[in-house]
Order: sequence, then structure tokens, then C-alpha cells
Amino acid sequence: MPLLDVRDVTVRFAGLTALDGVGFAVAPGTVHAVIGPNGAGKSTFFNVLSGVYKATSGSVRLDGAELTALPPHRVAALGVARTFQNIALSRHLPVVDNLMLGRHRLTRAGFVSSGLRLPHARREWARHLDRVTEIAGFVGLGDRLGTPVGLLPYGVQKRVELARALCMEPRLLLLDEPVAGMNGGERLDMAELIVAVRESLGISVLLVEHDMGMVMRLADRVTVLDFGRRIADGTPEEVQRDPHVVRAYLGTSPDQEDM
Amino acid sequence: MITFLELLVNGISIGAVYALIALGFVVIFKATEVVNFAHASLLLAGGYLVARLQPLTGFWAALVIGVAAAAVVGAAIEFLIIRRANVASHSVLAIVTIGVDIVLTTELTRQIGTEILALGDPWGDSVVHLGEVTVAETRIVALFTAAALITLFLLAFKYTGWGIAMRATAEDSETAALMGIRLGRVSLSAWAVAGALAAVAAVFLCVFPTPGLDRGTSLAAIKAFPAAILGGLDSTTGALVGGLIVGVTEALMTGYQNQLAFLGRGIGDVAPFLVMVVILLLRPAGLFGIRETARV
Amino acid sequence: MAATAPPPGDAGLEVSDLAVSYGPVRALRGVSLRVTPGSIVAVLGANGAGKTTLLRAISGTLRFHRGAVGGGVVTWAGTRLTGLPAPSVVARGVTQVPEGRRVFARMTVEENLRAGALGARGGSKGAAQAREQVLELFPVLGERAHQRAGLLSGGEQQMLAIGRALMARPSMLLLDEPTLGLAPLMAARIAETVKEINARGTSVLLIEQNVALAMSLASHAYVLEVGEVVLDGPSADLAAGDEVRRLYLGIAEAAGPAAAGERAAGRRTLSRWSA
Amino acid sequence: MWVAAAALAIAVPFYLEGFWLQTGLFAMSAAVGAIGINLLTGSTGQLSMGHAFFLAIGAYAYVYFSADPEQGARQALGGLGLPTPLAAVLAVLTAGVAGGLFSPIAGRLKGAYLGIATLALIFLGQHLLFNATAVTGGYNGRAVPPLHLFGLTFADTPALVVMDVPFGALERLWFLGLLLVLGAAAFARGVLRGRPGRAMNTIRDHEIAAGVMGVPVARYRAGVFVLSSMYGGLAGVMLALVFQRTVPDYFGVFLSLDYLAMIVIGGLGSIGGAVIGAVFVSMLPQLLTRYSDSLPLIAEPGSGGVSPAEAARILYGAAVVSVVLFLPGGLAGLFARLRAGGGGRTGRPARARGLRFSSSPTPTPSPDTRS
Amino acid sequence: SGKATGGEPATGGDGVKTGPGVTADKISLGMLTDLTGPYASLGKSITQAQQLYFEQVNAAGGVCGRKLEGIVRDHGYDAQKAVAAYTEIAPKSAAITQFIGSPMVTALKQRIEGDRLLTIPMAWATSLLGGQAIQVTGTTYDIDMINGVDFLAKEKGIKSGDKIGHLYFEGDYGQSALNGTKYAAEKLGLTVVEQKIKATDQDMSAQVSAFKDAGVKAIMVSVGPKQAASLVGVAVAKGMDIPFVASNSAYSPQLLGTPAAPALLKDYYIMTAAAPMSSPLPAIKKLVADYQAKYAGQPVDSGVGAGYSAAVIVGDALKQACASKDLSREGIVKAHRSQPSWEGGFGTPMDFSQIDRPASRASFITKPDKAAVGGAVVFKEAAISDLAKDYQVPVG
Ligand SMILES: Nc1ncnc2c1ncn2[C@@H]1O[C@H](COP(=O)(O)OP(=O)(O)OP(=O)(O)O)[C@@H](O)[C@H]1O
Ligand SMILES: Nc1ncnc2c1ncn2[C@@H]1O[C@H](COP(=O)(O)OP(=O)(O)OP(=O)(O)O)[C@@H](O)[C@H]1O
Ligand SMILES: [Mg+2]
Ligand SMILES: [Mg+2]
Repeated sequence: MPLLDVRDVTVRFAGLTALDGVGFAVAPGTVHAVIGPNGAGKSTFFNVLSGVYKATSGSVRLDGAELTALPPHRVAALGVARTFQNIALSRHLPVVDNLMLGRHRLTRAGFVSSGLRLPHARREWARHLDRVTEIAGFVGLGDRLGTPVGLLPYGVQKRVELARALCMEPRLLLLDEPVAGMNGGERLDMAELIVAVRESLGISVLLVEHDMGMVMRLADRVTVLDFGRRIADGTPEEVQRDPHVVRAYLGTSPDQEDM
Repeated sequence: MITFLELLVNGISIGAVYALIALGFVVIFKATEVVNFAHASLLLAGGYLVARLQPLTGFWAALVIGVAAAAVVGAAIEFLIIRRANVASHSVLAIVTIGVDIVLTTELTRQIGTEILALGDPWGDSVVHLGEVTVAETRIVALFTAAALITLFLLAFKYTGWGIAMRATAEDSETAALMGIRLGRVSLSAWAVAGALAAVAAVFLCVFPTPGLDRGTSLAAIKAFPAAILGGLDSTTGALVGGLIVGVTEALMTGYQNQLAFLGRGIGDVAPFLVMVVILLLRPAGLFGIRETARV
Repeated sequence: MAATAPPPGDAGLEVSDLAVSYGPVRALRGVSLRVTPGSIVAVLGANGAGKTTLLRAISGTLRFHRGAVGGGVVTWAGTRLTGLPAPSVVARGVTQVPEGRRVFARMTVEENLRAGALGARGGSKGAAQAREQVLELFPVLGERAHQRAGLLSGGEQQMLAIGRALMARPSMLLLDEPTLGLAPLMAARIAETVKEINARGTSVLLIEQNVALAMSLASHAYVLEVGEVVLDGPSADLAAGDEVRRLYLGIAEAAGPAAAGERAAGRRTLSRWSA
Repeated sequence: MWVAAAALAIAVPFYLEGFWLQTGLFAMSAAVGAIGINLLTGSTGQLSMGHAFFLAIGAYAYVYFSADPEQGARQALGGLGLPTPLAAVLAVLTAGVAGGLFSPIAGRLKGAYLGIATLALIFLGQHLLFNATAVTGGYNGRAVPPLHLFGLTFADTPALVVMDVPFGALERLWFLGLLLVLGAAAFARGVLRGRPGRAMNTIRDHEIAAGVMGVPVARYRAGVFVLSSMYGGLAGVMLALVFQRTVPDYFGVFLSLDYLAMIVIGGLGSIGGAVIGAVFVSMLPQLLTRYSDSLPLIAEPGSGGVSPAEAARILYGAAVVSVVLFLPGGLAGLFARLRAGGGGRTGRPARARGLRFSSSPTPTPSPDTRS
Repeated sequence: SGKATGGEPATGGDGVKTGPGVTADKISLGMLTDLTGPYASLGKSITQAQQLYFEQVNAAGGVCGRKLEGIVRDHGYDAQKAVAAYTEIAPKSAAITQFIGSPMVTALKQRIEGDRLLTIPMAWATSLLGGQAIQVTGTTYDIDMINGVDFLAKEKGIKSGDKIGHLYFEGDYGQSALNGTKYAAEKLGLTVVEQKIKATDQDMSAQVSAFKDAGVKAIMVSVGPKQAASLVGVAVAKGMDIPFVASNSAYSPQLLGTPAAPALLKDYYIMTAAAPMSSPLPAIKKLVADYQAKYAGQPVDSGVGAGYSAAVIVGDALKQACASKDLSREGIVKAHRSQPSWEGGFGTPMDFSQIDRPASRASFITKPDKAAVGGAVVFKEAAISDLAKDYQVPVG
């Protein structure tokens, strides 16, 4: 059974169909890329998956549980974590607080127990701080925990986003253009990180990315969207050869041809 | 039935005045995203200037000078304070305007002292008879003024470079600057316009059926808050509709307070706020406000 | 893209010995570069190297970030830009497309374009002309004229941002990562557009992470590292140099996906969380 | 230093006259209320102009729960006659419930819209206070039953003399007030530093991200609103005990605005800031009035110049403006900087920051930001 | 600690028992007033008139060989400031010659009674009656309205079955006045149409519509001057040709400079226990002359009379107390309450010996008049209507 089963998802905004009957499946423990031209509906699709948008129709199931009608925090509770195309961190808070927010769904302390500093709230805090530190080290942020996010370079902020998503201990990780705006070295670094995540944690990753090199390298399977419609679905090699995809997305620039 | 009509007409007429006040809020909000709590004191300043000048120059000249002077007061607030405020959040600026309001209102009420200043307007206490219903002439004038000004601003915001500059600045001042928009001028002009509008509104607030301007006049500006919000803070049309809704609600609830005694007397003052809450529950951005659709 | 040819013998854009700091953070130190009239010059560098800061210093928007020029000058066509507020810089024909697009999300596409023309010289006739040319470059902006810009996709927004800047008919265009987040096809389109804009007489200072693309466009390139220019030269030479390839162009990619995967697996592991 | 502060606080009632104690107690009540609204406005980014409503609920609920029913000449006053500490706790809870009833609005609106929507609470509140006479006593208000706690009555009678100093209501309340402020501050600190605080800050900074990270945004907004209402309610109870009478006019718009001014002057988002702002805003007019005779520039009341009350208003308004212009971070930020700078030298803030809605102080960043 | 010694009554060198606020050469009198709030105009006149009185008394040697000294605190009609100001000045005052704002007085009523501090509130609501220390001077609002309704019945042709309107402020003032109207209306078989407003309301059009619709034959007015002017102006403009009878706070001479003037001059009557400032009574003529001499150019409104007479009442109580060699607070209150028919020359005699009744039941009826000092002239001399005579005043 697939971990994620998307069927016939349609999203309409006033006068615009952003997603039109999209369907595919993500197998457990795989990296699945979603690619397509700008405005194809990739981020919209992520927004549907994470509960930010409501689908006009269709169904998304995670391990059999229907996601489409759930608000974002309920989706998060099921183990779906994501990063954003435009960085969405609390700029004034230090990295550690941003990461601890990722633990929100895994922790319980409420107003009363935090306000009164009840022992279980403190124990919980300490336990999760350890894990957050571990994740930060894994992502390469070990020495930046106390730095306010706003002062970090863009590339590092992207990694904070990834770390925050990992802090949610997700079953499904959605990455929206994780290497946009990075240079070659940083891209490589991020790619390694994604591989390491998949191998260490065995979770599924849904990846939106325009860097084709990266997609080809990381993805087990690729779905291609154009104008909200699925125009191709298959292994990276299949998709790359698909004439629709070439026409709509890759273009016929020489460096693509000999790839 | 006559009473109902009369109350309705009264409500619309006072609503026009609220709409004028609300328009001032809307202009500043559209241009700077700041909720201007100092609008009440601008109102008082405008009214005060007109009232003081009027014995010397006559009403119309006083109106022109007063409106201009109130525009200068508005611009001065922007130039001396708002522009220099080093804040990241518009809510903080809103609180700053509370400070400005306190200072200005205190000084103006001190100046006004115990007087009730008549505005010497040409309409006096004449009324217009519409069938059996009577309305003060001043209010008819207010209604037309409000409608005209609101249409004017609606068009200005949509079609003039000034309007586009304002909206661009409100949204993202750095990028607006990159477009060559002079931020200082935009914000200064918004505040000047708000000051001028406040003076116009003050005039209609202080003429018949009210005897004149006194230290309490600015309190009426509070009614313009629900008006501005329920219409949608960024909508000029909303200001008009909101003003009218508030005026009519208030007039009807007041006029029928004997029939509504179970709600407690004086419900007329509360009702506009209750209407506002209900509308916000249904439409969180007001009737004409644009709902912020965040994209991530 | 108005073809205001620079006066003969003019130096184009000249940055000399520029130092910029944000409070205690020194973002640029003694940076010098020049863009000769009619050319495309690229600036490369890692994240945080100071590329955006350089553009801010030129366009006069440092003050929005509590930054200040600590030394050096920027001149354009012989006049000093340093210290001028942003609108005055625009008025002199230098326009910046900001990083991250920054379209006016609540305004329509059409209104965004009009906003772009507000600081331009040349009156409404000029604006109409510019508008025509922009729509020719980016037909999609015409199709979406009455849609709110915030609802456009990333690529559409990038086109709008460039189109909007072109509405001011600049003679010098500063582009900050124009292909950020764009699909390959679209990135190529933008590159074409930049070429075309340049061909019509506009000088371009281009900041770009996609180094291959940048090199193919630019005649000359500078490499920034931690606020200092560490390398510069004709782009062909630079692209050929080993050091640059290794450090900034991410050529290590050539090692292949498998190698990357192995390295990562070797180096990083994260245990699973058990609650 | 802490010991000295504690000793000072304890010594106060033995030396200062009633006026000072009362002023101090008003400031303590304001501090509790300000901490509450700072949680909402400063830390969660939700503007509220309705705080005075919750003070009113706290004050009146305490009276209603603790008073015995009364058959007056013109109107009957209801009351439950509960033990006063219980009444106080219930009053705080009632304020919370009132905040909860507003949660459909508080959870859905934000920014200016919420601010003005909460203005409705003030007008509704005033209407209720004036019209629900059986509970509120109408325009006359009601007498506040003194608190009885552990056998001690917080009133002037029965007389109590401690170390030769007559201990009236104010002296007795002083210590209670101190405890409540400390407790309220400690609780708020726990909330802000804990899981809810992070969620609140993220809602302020990026609402959608907060939701996606698993924070139920509307529920949290409503929850913080309830919490802040309860702080308001507690402030109301304290106020009632000091006033010894509830006065409906008091709980108007201006009181709400005062609270906003307090948190801006003190420093948004910080607990210390709320307390400092509360002390500043509630003491300033009292001090100016009291020393009007000896201050230059301020005219004798009635003589036509700037009167003390006017001077106080103007100073207060000017303080709000100047803090924003010159003191990013408010008075609390100023103190923090002075401390960091070792007293004399002003510690150069790591990065000039504007006033913002924020919580924890920013640690010094490293200028080295190479990746 | 300095607090350890309390302010217990002591006996001075001259054999006079003294209490707080009284020293060997000075008697301090508190004034809790409003100089910056809604009642600023009233507060200013009252304060100045009282200071005039202190000066005059001091020039004549003071009371009991002691100078009178006023301690002014402006609360701006804010309850918290009023409570704070009271807390501050009560320990150093022998009496309070003015306390503006019935909500504030009510808030402090218990403490004032507990402190036994003779206090003259500048408010005339019945809720202030019933205590030893608080002295409401003249009539209360309800008695004025009863006398007013009586006047309407006797002279303006209002008869059983008619409707009369009452526009009143939310709060003590309006409520007290309304009670009077209701009482009189019931006795005379009239129906009362009520309209309650807030001090922030400005435009009375809706209220006038409601009154007109109900067909009222007269309107009682217990609001502020501004609202009164709007009411009368709108009513006349809408062709309502009826009389208005107002409480004394619902008029101010400044109104005669506004467009409402003609309407006010037409058929508007003000009920008041104190003679207007234009009265030919010698005491008032002298007061007006003295006041104008000291405060040249400032309006001589009813606040001047009210403030001055309140100061005289306190002064007389102090003189009485001095005669019995007891200037302790108890002594002052006792001396004050020992005067069953005080007459200060201001129009109506007052009875201070009854704590649960107003000091007087006689109201003047005055009319606006542009030329007169204080903007009003006597229309009918002070008289107690039959209705008012039998009226049981609700206390507390
Ligand atoms: N909230 C919204 N309201 C209206 N239209 C929207 C909204 N969100 C997205 N759209 C539209 O839906 C389409 C798809 O947008 P989406 O952001 O999903 O594209 P994308 O595939 O992520 O593109 P990119 O690669 O540029 O990020 C676009 O045309 C966009 O304008
Ligand atoms: N507003 C600011 N306040 C403080 N430091 C800043 C600010 N903006 C940038 N910096 C710092 O200045 C340096 C240069 O930043 P800049 O944004 O110019 O880099 P960049 O080369 O454009 O990077 P990127 O590729 O991520 O866009 C960085 O160290 C950054 O952290
Ligand atoms: Mg996208
Ligand atoms: Mg950059």
C-alpha cells in the first residue's frame, strides 16, 4: 500500500483551476519529485497536502487516513512536515526556538503546566531539547542554535527550515524548492542531507525542485505537472525522455539534450 | 411608519458624517497600513481652526483655511513622528498615534476650555421637508459631500499615480522606493489628506443639529471605528456603507428604545458595535475589505 | 530599455572601494567594480557574500535594512549615486529588480506595472511605449493583467518583477537572482530576455547563482567572498579557471550522485526518534 | 540586589503614607493587567482594545460572588455570599469565560480588525454595567467586600498594629499585591519560555507556518485571549479591593488605551517591560498632581495655565511617542542595555532593531555568517 | 517610622480641640474638582469662587484665628484619580468644600463617612443623601423636576392623560431627575416617555423623532448643555412648539452664542435651588462684583454661586465649631448639622439637621437671557410645589 495516495485532486481559485484532477502515489521510504513549469500548481499541491488550502474535490490519503478536510495542525499531527518555497521562520527567535516549535506536535505542555513549570513540563522540555540538538547537529547547525534566524545567510536559513521539519519526526516530508537560491556547493550539501535523511529515517520525501540535476539524482519517481494537470509520471529516466515534459518544462536547450 | 422613515433618514444623515470621518481612517490605512487613532484629535483640530477663524473671515474662508491648516497638522504629525518612528510593526505605529492623540486632544481641549464654539455655517437650523419627514439641511449637504469625496478617493486610489504609489508604499515600502516612489511624499500627502478630511468631517459634526464644537466633539470619532471596520478598513466604498450602517443602526435603536427597553436603555450606542461584531464574524475583513490570502 | 546611449567616454557604472556595514556586521570591504556601458556584468559568490548588499548600496536601499555605506563611492554616468535616496537613483536611470521578486501582492499585474513607471522620466507616452515592450517580452502579463499579483506563480512573479522594473525605462538594470526558483525553461527564457534587454541598450549588472547561465550572459564577472572581491575577469577566463570551478561553480557535482550519496551516508546519520 | 529589592518592598508599608501605598497598589494591579495584555499583543501579535472589559468582569464578578444579597431602598442587589478567596478565584475564571465567549472573534481576527472588534467589548461592557443593576449596582456601582484570607481581613477594621504602625486595608493589601504580581509574572514567564510561548511567537511571525508545524492557530489565539482575559480579571479583582467600590465609568476606552500605552512604553513582549510600563503609566499622573505645587511650568489648578492633570496627559502621550522614536525595546530594553553596558557605557545593540512584537532577548550574533 | 504617630485629635494652645487639617494658624480645606474633564467649566468657576471666599475670610482675620487654605486636586472626572486624590488630601483636610462628580463621591461615600469628613458634593443626586458627613446643598435633581412638572401643569396647560418626554443622561444625575419626573407624572396622571443618552452623544435628532412620534406635550431635560441645545434646536426646527424644563446642569450661558440660541430663548426653563447670578439679592450682587473684580473677563455662571455658597456653608460650620471650641472633624460635622435653618443670602434657606432629606425643596424657575449676568434670569421666584412637599425622597 502506498504511503500517500492522491486521487483526482482539483483546486480552483476564482476563475482559475490550479490543480485539475491530479493523482499519483508515493511508496514508503522513497523520494518522489514533483516538477513542472512555474505556476503548474506544485506549491498549491503542497498546500493541499499540508492543509493550508482545501481541495475543491478529490482525495488525499496518508496511510489510509483522509487528509483533505483537515486543518493544517491536524495534518501535522498525522506526521506530515514541510518546508516553504519562501522562508517562513521566526526571524527574531534563535534557531533553537524555531526548531523546538517543530516539537510542538510531539509535546504536551500547555498554558498551565508551562506557566507553573510543573516537573513533567520541564522534563519534557529537556528531553526534546536533546533531540533538537541532535537534529541540529545532523543538519549542520550545531553551532548556530543561539543565533537569531534573521542574521543567518539564506542558505543556512533553508537548512533551519529543513531541520524544523525534521524536528516534527514526520512520516512524510514535503520540500518545496529546497535548493533555490543556493550555489553549487550548497546544493550538493543539501542533496547529501536529503539522502541522509531518507537513509537514516526511512521516511518518504516529496520534493518540488527546478534543479533537474538534483531531481534526477535524488528522485526514485517523478510526477510532472503542467497547468495543473499531470502530464507525466514515472522514473526520472522515463520522464526525462517524455516529449510532453521536454516541451513544457525542460525545453530543448543543448545541455539538456546530452544529459 | 413616518417615525420609521424619519429615523431612517436621520440615521442616513448622521451616517454620512460618520462616513466622512471613517474615510479619513481609510485613507491613512490604505497609504500606510496604520490605524490612525489620532484621527479624533485631527477632527478636533480641524473643527477648532474653522470655529476660531470663522468670526474673522466668515464661514467659507474659514473652511478653506481651516481645512488647509488641518492638512498641515496632519502632515506635521507624519513629518515629525510617524516618519521617524523606528518600528517593524504597524500595530506599534497605531499605538504611537494614540500617544499623538492624547497630546493633541489635551492641548486642544485646554484651548477650547469651557466654550461651545459655533461654526457660523450658512445652513443654520434650516430643515428640508421630504413629505412628512424632516432632515437638517446640513445633513443633506454632508451626505452629498461624503458621497462626492468618497467617489473621488475611490477613483483616485484606483486610477491615479498617487493612489497606486500609496498602495504600493503601504504594501512594501522598500520596493516602492525602488520604483522611484518618494515614500516621504506619499505618506506626507496621505496624512495631509486625512487632516483635511477630518476638518471637513468636523464641520459637519459641529453644525446643526449640534450646537457647536466643544471639548467633547472628538469623542464622536469613536463611532467611525465600527464604520470603517465593518466596511473594510481598506475600502473607501466600505467607509460610506459602514458609516450609513452605523448611523441607521444607531438612529433606529435609539428611536425605538422604548419598544426595546428589555435590552436596556441606551442600546443605541452599543448597537453599532454589535452589528460590527456580527459582520466581522461573517466576513473577517469587513463587507468590502479584501481578504488577505496568504501564499506560501 | 530606452536606448539612452551613455555619453561618449563615459565610465558607465563605477564602484570604487565600497565598504558597507549593517551595525557591527561588515558586509562589504573595499569592493571595486565597473560595468562598461552596454555590457552585462555578473557578480558571483556564496550565500551571504554580500551580493545583495552591493546592489542595495547602488540603488540606495541600504537604509531600509539599517545598513550604511562606510566608505567609497558609486558613480553612474559620471554622477555620484552614493548617498542618494532610492527614487533619485531611479530617476537617474538605474533600476533594481529586488531579490525574491517582491511584487505588490495586493495590486493587480496592471497596477504593478503602473507602479514601475511612477519614477520614470518621459511622461505617459513613454510609459505606454514601455508597457508595450514589456508585454511583448512577457505576454503572460497581459493575459493576467487584472489578476492580483500575489496569486501569480513564482515564475510569473519574476517576470512581473522584471517587467515592472523595465517600466522605468532604465539605462542600467540591476538584477538580483532573476532565475531564483524558475523552471529550466523559464530560466532560459529569462536569460534570453536579459540578452534582449541588453541588446536594446540597457547595461545589466547581474547577480546569479546559476553560474553557467551567468557566465553565458556576462562578458565580465566578479567573484565576491565574504564582502571582498577575490577574483574578476572576462567570464570565459573565469569559467575556465580551476579554482573558480571548484569553489563557486559547484563542479564537484561531476563526482556524480552515487558518490554524493555515499559521502553523506558515511558522514551523517540520525537515529530514529522513539517517543 | 534581589535581597535589597525584597527588603525595600517589605519595608514600604511601614514608612509610606496611604497615598503612596494606594498608588503602588494601583500600579500593581496595572502590572498584572499589563502582563496579560502583553501576552496577547506583544507575544502573539493580537491587538486588543477591550482589556478594560475584562478588568470590569473581574471586579464585578468578585463583588457579586462575595457580597450578600441586599434589599436596597430602590434596587435589590444580588450576591452569592461566597467566601471571598473563592469569590476572587471564581472572578478570575469568569473573566476567562468571558474571554472564551469572545473566542469566535478572537480566534479568527487579527491586527487592526481585532483591535477595533474588541472595542465592542468596552461598549457592551459599559452597557451591561449600567443596565444589569441587580448584579452591578448600575451607575452607583457596588461596595466591595473586603477579602478574608487565613483569618486576616483586608480592611481598616478590625484595627491591626504592626510594630507601632497602624495596618489598615492598604498596608495589608500591599503584601498581597506584591505576591500576586510576582506570581503573575512568574506564570507568564513560564508560558512564554515554554511550549505555548513558542507557538504564540510563531503565530505572530508566520501564521501559516505555525499551523503547518502543528499549532492549532485559532485555538491558540483564543486560548491566549482567554489567558489574557484572566490576567485582566485578576487585575480587576485587585483594583476592586483597593478601590473598595466598583465604579462603572472607570472601565472605559481610556483604560484600555492606557494598557496599550503601558506595554509600548515598557517594551512589547517582555514581562519586565509590562511591569515597568504599568508603574510608569499609573504613577505619572499621580506624581504630577501631587507635586504640582512645586513643579515649574505647571500652573495652579484653576489659574488658566497647564494644569497638573493636563501636564500629566501631555507627558504621558509624549512618553508613548518618544519611546517609539528613541527607545526601541521600551524602558525595559533601555534597562537591559544599560545593564549590558556595565552601567555607564551603553551596550551597543548587536543589530539596531526596531520596536517589534517579540519575546526573548536577542543574543549577540556572530558577524561571521559564511556558510 | 513616621507613620507610627497617627492624626489623633489634640487640643491647641487656644483651648480649641483640633483634628486633621487644622493647625495653630491654618485650616486646610480639600477641593476635589474637575478642571480637565467634562465638567471643567463648572469646576473652574467653583474653584475660583471658593478661593475668592477663602481670601475674603482670611482678609477678615480667618476662622478661629486661623487662615483658610484650599488644597485643590483635579481628578478630571476619573474615578481612580479621584480616589487617589482623596487618599492623599483627606488626612490633611478639615473638610471638603467641593467634590465634583457623583460617581466619584459615591465611590468614596463609605470612606468619607468613616473619616467623618464634612464634604459638599457638587452633585445633587438622592443617592448621596443619608450620611452625616456628606451634605447635599439645596434641592436634589428629583425635587427640581417635580417642581418643574408642577409648573408645566399649572402654567403650561399640561393635564392628566398627556405625555411628557424626559431626556436624561445615563447615571446618577439623569436617574435621580427621572425619578422626580416619574413621581410627579404619576401624581398628575401623565405618561413619561423616556430617552436615555450618554455624555458622548451629540445629535438628538433620533430622540426628537421618538418624542414627536409619541406626541409629547413637554420635555424634561437632564443632560449636558450641548445635548440640551441640540434637543431644543432640532425640536423647534421640526415644528414642535412645546415647553422644555431643564435641570440646572442642562444649561450654560455659552449656548446663547450658538445657533440654538433662538430656540432656547423661546420656551426653555431651568429649575435651580440657587438664585441665578442675575438675581438682585444683595449677597449675590456682591459676589458677582467681587468675582468679576478678581477674575476679570471670566464667565459668571451658576458654578460661581454654587461654589461660593458651598464654601460659605463650610465656613459657617467652622465658625460654629470654633464657637464650641471643637475643630476636630466630629466637631465640624456636629456644628454643621446643628443648623436647621441656614440662610446664606443665596435665595433659599436650608435645613442641615436632617441627613435623609435634601436641605431645601424650593426651586427657582429661570429662563435664558442674553443680557443677564450668568445668562439666565428669574422667571418665577423659589417655591415649593405641593407635589414636592409630600414627596418621600429615596435615600442612598
Ligand atoms: N491563493 C490563491 N488564489 C488564487 N490563485 C492562486 C492561489 N495560489 C496559487 N494560485 C495560482 O495557482 C497557480 C499555481 O500556483 P503554484 O504556486 O502552485 O505554482 P508552482 O507550481 O508552485 O509554481 P512555482 O514553480 O513558480 O513555485 C498559479 O497560477 C497561481 O497564480
Ligand atoms: N539587514 C541586515 N542586518 C544585518 N546583517 C545583514 C543584513 N542583511 C544582510 N546582512 C549580512 O550581510 C552579509 C551580506 O548579505 P547579502 O544579503 O548581501 O548576501 P548575498 O550575497 O546577497 O547572499 P544570498 O546569496 O544569500 O542572497 C551577510 O553576512 C548577511 O548576514
Ligand atoms: Mg511553487
Ligand atoms: Mg542576496
